[in-house]
Amino acid sequence: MIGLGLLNGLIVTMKAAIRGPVTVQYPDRRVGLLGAARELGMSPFQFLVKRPKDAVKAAAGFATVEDKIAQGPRFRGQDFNWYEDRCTGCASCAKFCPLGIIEIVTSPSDTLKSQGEVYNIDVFDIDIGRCMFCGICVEVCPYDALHMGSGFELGTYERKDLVISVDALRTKKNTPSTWFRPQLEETAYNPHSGESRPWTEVGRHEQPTDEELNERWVDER
Amino acid sequence: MGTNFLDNSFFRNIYCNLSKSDDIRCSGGGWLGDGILPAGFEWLAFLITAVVMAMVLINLVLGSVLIFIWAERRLLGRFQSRSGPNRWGPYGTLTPVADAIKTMFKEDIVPTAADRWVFNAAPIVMMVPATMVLAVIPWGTGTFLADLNIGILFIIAITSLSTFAIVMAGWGSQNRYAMFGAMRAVAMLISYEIPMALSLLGVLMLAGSLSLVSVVNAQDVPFILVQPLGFLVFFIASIAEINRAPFDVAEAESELGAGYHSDYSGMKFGLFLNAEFMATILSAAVIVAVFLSGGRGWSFIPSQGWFIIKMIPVLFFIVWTRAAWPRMRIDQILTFAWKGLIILAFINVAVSAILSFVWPDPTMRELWFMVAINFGVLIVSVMAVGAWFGPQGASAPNMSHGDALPRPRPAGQPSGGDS
Amino acid sequence: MNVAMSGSELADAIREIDSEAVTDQSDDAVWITAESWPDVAASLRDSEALSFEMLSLLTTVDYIDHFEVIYHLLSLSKNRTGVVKIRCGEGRIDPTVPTAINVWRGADLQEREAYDLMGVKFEGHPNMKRLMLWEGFEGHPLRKDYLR
Amino acid sequence: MTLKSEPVIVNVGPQHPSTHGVMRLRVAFDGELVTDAEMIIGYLHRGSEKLAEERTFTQVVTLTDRMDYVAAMTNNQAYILAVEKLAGIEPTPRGVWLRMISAELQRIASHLIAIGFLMQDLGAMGTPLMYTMREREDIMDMFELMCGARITNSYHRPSGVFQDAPPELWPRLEAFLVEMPGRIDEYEQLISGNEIILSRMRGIGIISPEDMINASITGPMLRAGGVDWDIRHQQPYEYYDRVEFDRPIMDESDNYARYLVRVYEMRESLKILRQCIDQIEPGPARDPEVPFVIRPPKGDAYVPIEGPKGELGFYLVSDGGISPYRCKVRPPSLLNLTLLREMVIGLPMAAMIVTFGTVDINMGEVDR
Repeated sequence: MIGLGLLNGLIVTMKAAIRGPVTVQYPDRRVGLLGAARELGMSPFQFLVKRPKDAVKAAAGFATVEDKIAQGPRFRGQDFNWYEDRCTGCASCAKFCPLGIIEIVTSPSDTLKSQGEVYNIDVFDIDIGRCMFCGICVEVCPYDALHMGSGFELGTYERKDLVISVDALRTKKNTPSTWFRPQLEETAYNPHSGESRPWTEVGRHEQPTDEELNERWVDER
Repeated sequence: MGTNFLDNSFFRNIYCNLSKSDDIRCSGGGWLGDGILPAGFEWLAFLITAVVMAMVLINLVLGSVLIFIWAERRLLGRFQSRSGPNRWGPYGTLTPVADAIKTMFKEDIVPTAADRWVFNAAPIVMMVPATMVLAVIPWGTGTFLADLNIGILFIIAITSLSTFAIVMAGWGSQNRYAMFGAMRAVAMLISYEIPMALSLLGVLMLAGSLSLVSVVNAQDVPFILVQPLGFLVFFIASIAEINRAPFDVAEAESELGAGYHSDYSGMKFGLFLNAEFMATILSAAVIVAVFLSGGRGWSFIPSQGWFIIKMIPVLFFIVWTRAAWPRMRIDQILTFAWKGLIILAFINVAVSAILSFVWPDPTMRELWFMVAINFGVLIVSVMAVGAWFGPQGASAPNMSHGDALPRPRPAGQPSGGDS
Repeated sequence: MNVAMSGSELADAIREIDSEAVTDQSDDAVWITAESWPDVAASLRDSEALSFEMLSLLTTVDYIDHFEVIYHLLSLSKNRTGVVKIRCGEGRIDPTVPTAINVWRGADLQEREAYDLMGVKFEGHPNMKRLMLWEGFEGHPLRKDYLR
Repeated sequence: MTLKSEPVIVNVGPQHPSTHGVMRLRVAFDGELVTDAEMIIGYLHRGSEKLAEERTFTQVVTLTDRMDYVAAMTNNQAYILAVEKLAGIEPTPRGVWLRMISAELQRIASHLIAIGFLMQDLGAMGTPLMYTMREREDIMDMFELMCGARITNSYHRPSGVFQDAPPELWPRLEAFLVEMPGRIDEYEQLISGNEIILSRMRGIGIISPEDMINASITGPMLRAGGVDWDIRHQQPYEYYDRVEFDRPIMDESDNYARYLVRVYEMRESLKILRQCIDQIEPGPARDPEVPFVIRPPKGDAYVPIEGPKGELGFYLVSDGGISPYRCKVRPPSLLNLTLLREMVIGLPMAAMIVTFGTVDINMGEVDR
């Protein structure tokens, strides 16, 4: 019968309207009186009596609740995580970056006993503005020193701010993404919990002791 | 004289405060006592009252445009599993205000090739019919600007004016997309005026008058029940007249960008938008007045309140269809008007004529008989017309499971180079 | 299951059409001369035994000293694929191959793209214009000697 | 008496809401009817094939993401299959199953996009688009769990996938498989029986199957024309010979058939996903012996797969080095446009837009 298809369309849209929105309102969600009361775990009446000021605000539609969508722990994000203690300055990441946006300048290190095996990193610039977050730099890092980050809201006002310098990498709190790091996944680590990982716990293998390094050094000679 | 605006206590008070009228409804004057104007100046009192009324009504409608924009966006959001605007003000109610401010401060661009006079005049012309229709709508008991004895004819005549505005916009822009939109709009608006006018004939037969106030007064049973077919045709035709989905071919953003107002920006665009939303509200008002017994209802709510309450479901349905249905194609829209709606309207006219011949002055009981007969006619005629030129039902694809290779087919002949 | 026609099989079939067409063959491909291509293509499509109804992919490769145009043919009714290659432009001079558009309409855009990016001309194509790049672009970017 | 009108030439695109990106159609109109149409493309040309010649085989995976950016996984898959054939790499079974799962999810996502934007072209105010996007979001979240990216996945690697799917994925996928059939029914309820859509899409944009085969048109378009050609079935790659699925075929070859075939293909993809989950075996997701830098022997390889839009394949030539000597894509989107002119001539403007929409192109793939 004619009109049945049109009627079906009306039914589907009405069902969707009753089910309510599925979108996430980043970064916070406006809730009404009922929503705010539910967030606080009170009944709306309790809420009105106990916190009348907030209740009026909520009834006027100004109460907000933080709303964030849960991200996967493997999310390949913007702020790279770098562990200087693991990095040898081999520049594999720079070599294999498809876009060539990583710049590394190293100098031989005097401070470490195994002089010559570990280098000082003088420059480690990652130009986020051209990065496509493929994660190949992380994939090829033989010492698990470079990790993808999990942030995504690092908008800046100038292009030059998009270049991550070695100092920024040194000072930032490391919450590495578990992308291409199964060893992190095994420990059920979630970077979005905000918990940071020290350099000793992110590698596939233990850092060799100085003695071991000495031995290997001699052996390979 | 029947009814006039002096039935409304608010306007009566204004009038009676001003004039020393000997109108019986003014006995005892207004709130402030007797009229302040000397005798012989009743016309001035009348004029001032009319201007006040016009200001009140126009501003109320303009304000309701803002509310309607907000409500439509919220509702569309809900229908689409979104939440809609919710940042500015409580529940996003200030979003249309923010939009209006933004629109006002936008740069007003006139394309170099545009016909400046026509281009600039089009938005103003667009606003004319929307504001003029306002005059004859009985918003409640005594709440109207003019009780024209040709009210319905006036509405049909005045709404055609928007065709001029659309053609002016399309032509003046010197833009092919705009021209496409304008041409489509003209074809559609002209086609849909015929079923729109025809569908009202049944109502006129029942009411015996062209005046909207009389039509409202005649509705002891709302005419949507007595004239369901007429209502259906009028509703569809008025959605088409106001260029809304599924008849929004004049704008057709997926085909024409924005149709006839592609090149407009700033407040000129705002005027177009405003006129469209005003037209939507006013067509809902006309539907309420003609088919939903206007402001009549139980007396615990004032008649103006009833009028607005009855407008809400009409507007809701208009928004709902916009969310649910895609746009029709222009040639199908015209086919639909000429082959479908006009025939339905004629059936309605014929049935109404017969019925009003049988029952020239229907009692309540006879009215309900008419309701039953008309609903039968509605179902039968809609199904017949649908079967005549409506689309066939859907078919499902065949599923192939086996290892059959595609049927060998002869290779096709090349059809020449590209472009 | 797909049967990719081996080079020798396809070469035999082509030799039946035009005895001098085949110049070389490998395990999975056949090289033919450019002159014989229109006739061979029409026969490949129309012959009952082969019936390559679809030109699946047309590629050009720049082998420094010559160009190669590679036709991946597909027969839907026989579920077979075949690869025909044409060497052209020996010494990088004026690579030209007869068009296949009269046999397979699907060659239209692919030949235009090949002309645009690789500079192989397809004789007889009714609309040999650049496809991806704009009119007036100099050079053909996919050539190995193209310098940015 | 006949009225003669002057043809109006209109540029539909490159910045037009319904050109699915930056495509330009120069159309001559006689009133509302299309009398001629010329396709002008290249606004999104990024030279991917040239760029691939300067990158190692694994680095090229990131380029393939950006070709058909609504079906990145299937692009990855097609490319990796060509690399594996070229280099003679044997993939690990779990890796292959994961590739199939991701590819089928991606097929559903791509068809959802196709249907949603088709309805947008029909002027449906974004409602069906929002619904399809809602389901696509589920798939994108699963991709994020699998590979940390939502659109540019770069998930596949020679010999498998780069990392095994996390355990959280499986309940997600299970829930998706349970929920999705109902969602597809909902689309059908909203769209398939709607009289406006039926009258706008049936009998419009018809091409004969002979012409389509001759013009290298593949995928759902060809199946909507009554040709039972699905590479997953006829020339099974990966483990498609171990799963059972039907191919929806329609004989009408019009716009509506193309739409309906896509809807039914989503259901078949769900079937395949269910079988993949049942059959997936534990083990490494990639062969750790396969190095990052591959040096395939001299030669060439072409592996066609059934992408969401049609036959998708990469033709790779190796000269024994670390990067492809030549990398050529068989873009289904581009080749499906071959007959666009023939399809749209004589149609009204609105029908032209819809016909263009049912071809389901992606400008990233057309221009590459």
